[in-house]
Amino acid sequence: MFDFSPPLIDWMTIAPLIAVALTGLIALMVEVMMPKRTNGGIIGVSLVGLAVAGGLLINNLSMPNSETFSGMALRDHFGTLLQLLLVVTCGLSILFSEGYLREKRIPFGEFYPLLLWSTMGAMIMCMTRNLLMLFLGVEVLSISLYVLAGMSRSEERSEESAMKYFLLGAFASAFLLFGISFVYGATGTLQLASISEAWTSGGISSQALLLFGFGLIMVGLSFKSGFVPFHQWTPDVYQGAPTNVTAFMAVGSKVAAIAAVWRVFEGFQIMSDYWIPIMSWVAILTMSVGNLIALLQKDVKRILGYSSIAHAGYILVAILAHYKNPQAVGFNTVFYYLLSYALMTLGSFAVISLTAHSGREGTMLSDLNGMWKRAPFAAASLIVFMASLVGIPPTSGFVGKFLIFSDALQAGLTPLAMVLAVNSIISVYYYVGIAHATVVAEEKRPGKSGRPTFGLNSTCLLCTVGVFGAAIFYSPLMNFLQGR
Amino acid sequence: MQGVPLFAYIALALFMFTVGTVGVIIRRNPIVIFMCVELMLNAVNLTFLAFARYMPAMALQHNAAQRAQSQMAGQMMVIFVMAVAAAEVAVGLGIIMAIYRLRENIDIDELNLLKG
Amino acid sequence: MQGTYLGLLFLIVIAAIVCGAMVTLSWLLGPKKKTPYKEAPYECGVTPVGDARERFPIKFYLVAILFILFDIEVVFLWSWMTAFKKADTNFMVFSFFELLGYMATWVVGYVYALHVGAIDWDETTSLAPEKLGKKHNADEQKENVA
Amino acid sequence: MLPEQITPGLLVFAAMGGIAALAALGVILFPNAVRSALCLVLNFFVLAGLYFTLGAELLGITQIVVYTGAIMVLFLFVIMLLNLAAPQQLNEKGDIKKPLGVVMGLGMLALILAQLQVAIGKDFGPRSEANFGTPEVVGRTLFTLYAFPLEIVGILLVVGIVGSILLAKRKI
Repeated sequence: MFDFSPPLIDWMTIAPLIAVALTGLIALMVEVMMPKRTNGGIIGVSLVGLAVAGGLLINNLSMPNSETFSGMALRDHFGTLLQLLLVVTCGLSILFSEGYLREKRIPFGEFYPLLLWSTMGAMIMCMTRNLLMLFLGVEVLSISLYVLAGMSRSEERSEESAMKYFLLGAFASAFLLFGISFVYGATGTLQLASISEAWTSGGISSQALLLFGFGLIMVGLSFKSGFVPFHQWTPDVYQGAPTNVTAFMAVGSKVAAIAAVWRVFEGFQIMSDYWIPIMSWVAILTMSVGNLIALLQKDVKRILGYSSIAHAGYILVAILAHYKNPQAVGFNTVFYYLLSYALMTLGSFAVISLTAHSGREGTMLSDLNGMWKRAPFAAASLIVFMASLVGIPPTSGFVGKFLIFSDALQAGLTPLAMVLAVNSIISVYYYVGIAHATVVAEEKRPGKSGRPTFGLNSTCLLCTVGVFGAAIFYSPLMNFLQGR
Repeated sequence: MQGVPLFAYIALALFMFTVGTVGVIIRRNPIVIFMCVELMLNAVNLTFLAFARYMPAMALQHNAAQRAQSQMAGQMMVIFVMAVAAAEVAVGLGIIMAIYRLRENIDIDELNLLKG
Repeated sequence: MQGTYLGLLFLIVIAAIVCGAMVTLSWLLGPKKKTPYKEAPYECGVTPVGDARERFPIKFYLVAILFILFDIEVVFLWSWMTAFKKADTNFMVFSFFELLGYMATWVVGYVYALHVGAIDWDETTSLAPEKLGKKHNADEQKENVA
Repeated sequence: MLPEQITPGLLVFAAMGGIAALAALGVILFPNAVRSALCLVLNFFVLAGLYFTLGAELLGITQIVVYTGAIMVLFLFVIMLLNLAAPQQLNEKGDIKKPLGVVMGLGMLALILAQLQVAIGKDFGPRSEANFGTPEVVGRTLFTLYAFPLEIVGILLVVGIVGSILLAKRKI
């Protein structure tokens, strides 16, 4: 009965994933084999590997949908695009990391393989409808990030954030798993696709199990994506972790968690009457709480932490709009917003990483003072990112918010659209505060700030170009997203 | 086992999971909190195995191959959860060691550097 | 199936009974004369110094952490070998290459652990000496020896 | 919900389940970390027995080898190393979190149990094959259908190795 035969493998589907994982292994071997004064070799290997993975993904975009490993890995437009976004995110984080790590006095070569592997975990979350793979993806992503958050060993803040992230992350994983176990009990499989059959033909017992399963899975995923009321860890961890790790955490893990939420909603679509009202309230709370608490903060990384909570709320509105009215609203808005969120958040953290100098780092608003003089290009791009986070045209942040707003109206989620608009206005205050801090002339500690490296400048340049480009070339981008 | 209802296993697992959750909320020592999380993971494993053994959704598996896969899926999940738990323990205790090296006290309420 | 483990169960039960009996009986039957001198912990006949609850360095805890990770790898290998014995060729070929891929990953991890000296008794080596501007590992070790 | 007759199997389950539940309570009620850890060891050991009663042999053995034999030993190591057993570390104050946590937990337990009792309360018959948990079958499945997750776990363990060295190495 149990003589299963080996599965058929479609190598192209998992080739990008293999490329990223192998790059990590090779980078670790480079660290072992060639002890050099710099991490140049490792960075080179990592960027080449990511470029290969990106090329494979672009190649995959034009190929038909497929499933391999008995449905554990799948190739579709949504997953491939998000994987591409993750690969780009990882590359951009690597670009500006080296200068920062050297200023922080933590130039460990192990950073790069761990970052690559956590990207791999995030990519797995985007490319699967299997709950086992979803769990493994979450864990590969999170365990790497726990380590990276605590990488600055001599700094208490870093260790404390690693501990908080770890304990809450493990707690959330347990909830996720418990939910998966109920879904398994109801359907007998780990495939999200089998839920609708179990809901319709499984009777009362399956329905009860599925409801609890969905609730527990959403508790777990809400922790990972930072939805209220499971958001408290976000600002703490963002503040304490090394800034380049925070940058990746804010973008990579959020993109992956949103992808997972999307897939889980897709699986549970048949019960959407139950969860759309609840998740709408979650979205309202997430947007409002994130923005309101951000007003009180004085630390830039905390402000951006709360801002990322608010943005998760905006994206949740876009997702709900799709599932409320799947015919009228597609996934383009979600992808577009994630793209613009990734560029502006990553860029902002890259600029903030400039406050590190010879082992110290201050991330209060006043530590940004004088940046206009020391690093004019970085400061200018930070102002662009802030404008985009507020949603001022002609940046991609504006287009993204507008898309979400119109989607929400189209799907009949008017209250959510209103809350979104109000929150956008509230958020102006603290984003302007950050932008203002960079142009204040007098410095708190003159000369105690790092110089922008070439890598950091290129990260800023690429993000700025992306933020404007995504807005200006909106219609070609949309055509590309729709696969035309 | 013969004569034991599925509900008994699930109830035990649920009890352990709840105890673990309560423990995470009320205890302050990070190591004990971590042990409570391990307790929760084991409750999950028990649930998976009970469902794999009793297969309450047998009616949804339409042929022998599906039934075979369905029985194994729960066990596979458990074995992967164990592997992941091992990696998590390695990293988690590493973090606890690292933080203890910096300060003598690791009371969770004393972790208060990160504030707004 | 469960019958095959009956012997194991009996073994556990008998071991528990024997251990329990030894402890309980000696506690019940033995003479009990309490003197302060007898109550004191035994430390090679010398008066004990300090508290028993003292922090003590465990040099090999990193070894213990790594042990867990390699332990779980072995669980996978064990199940593979039992399945491999009676399998068809198709499965043998597939799982062999799969296993090679799997082993390759943890060999990389093992080489790394060896390289940074994580399982040395005395962790004298540093993770990134060159990048921190320190001397090379080997030089440092020589200094420590000298 | 209640079975018609008391079978030997039910008695064995009741004994094991009772021990497991008490040990679980012990984990959170003992103020001393070492005692909590020992309770957890007992719990894991009994769980291994329960896995055997469910027919999952390989997992029962793995539970003992990995959890009881390795993970809990490491926990005890760390507790000893950090000297958390010392009484001055354990001034657990009573605060709002405690009653709140207990009430929340009991509420969750009661809610889900009541629902599940309706849902699966009448399920008595194990339906899976008798040999579904033998090492042979598990190995066969693991290396065919679950080949992809297996490779990912390989990477995850490397992450664990690199990460624990990066975090726990005494000298950096």
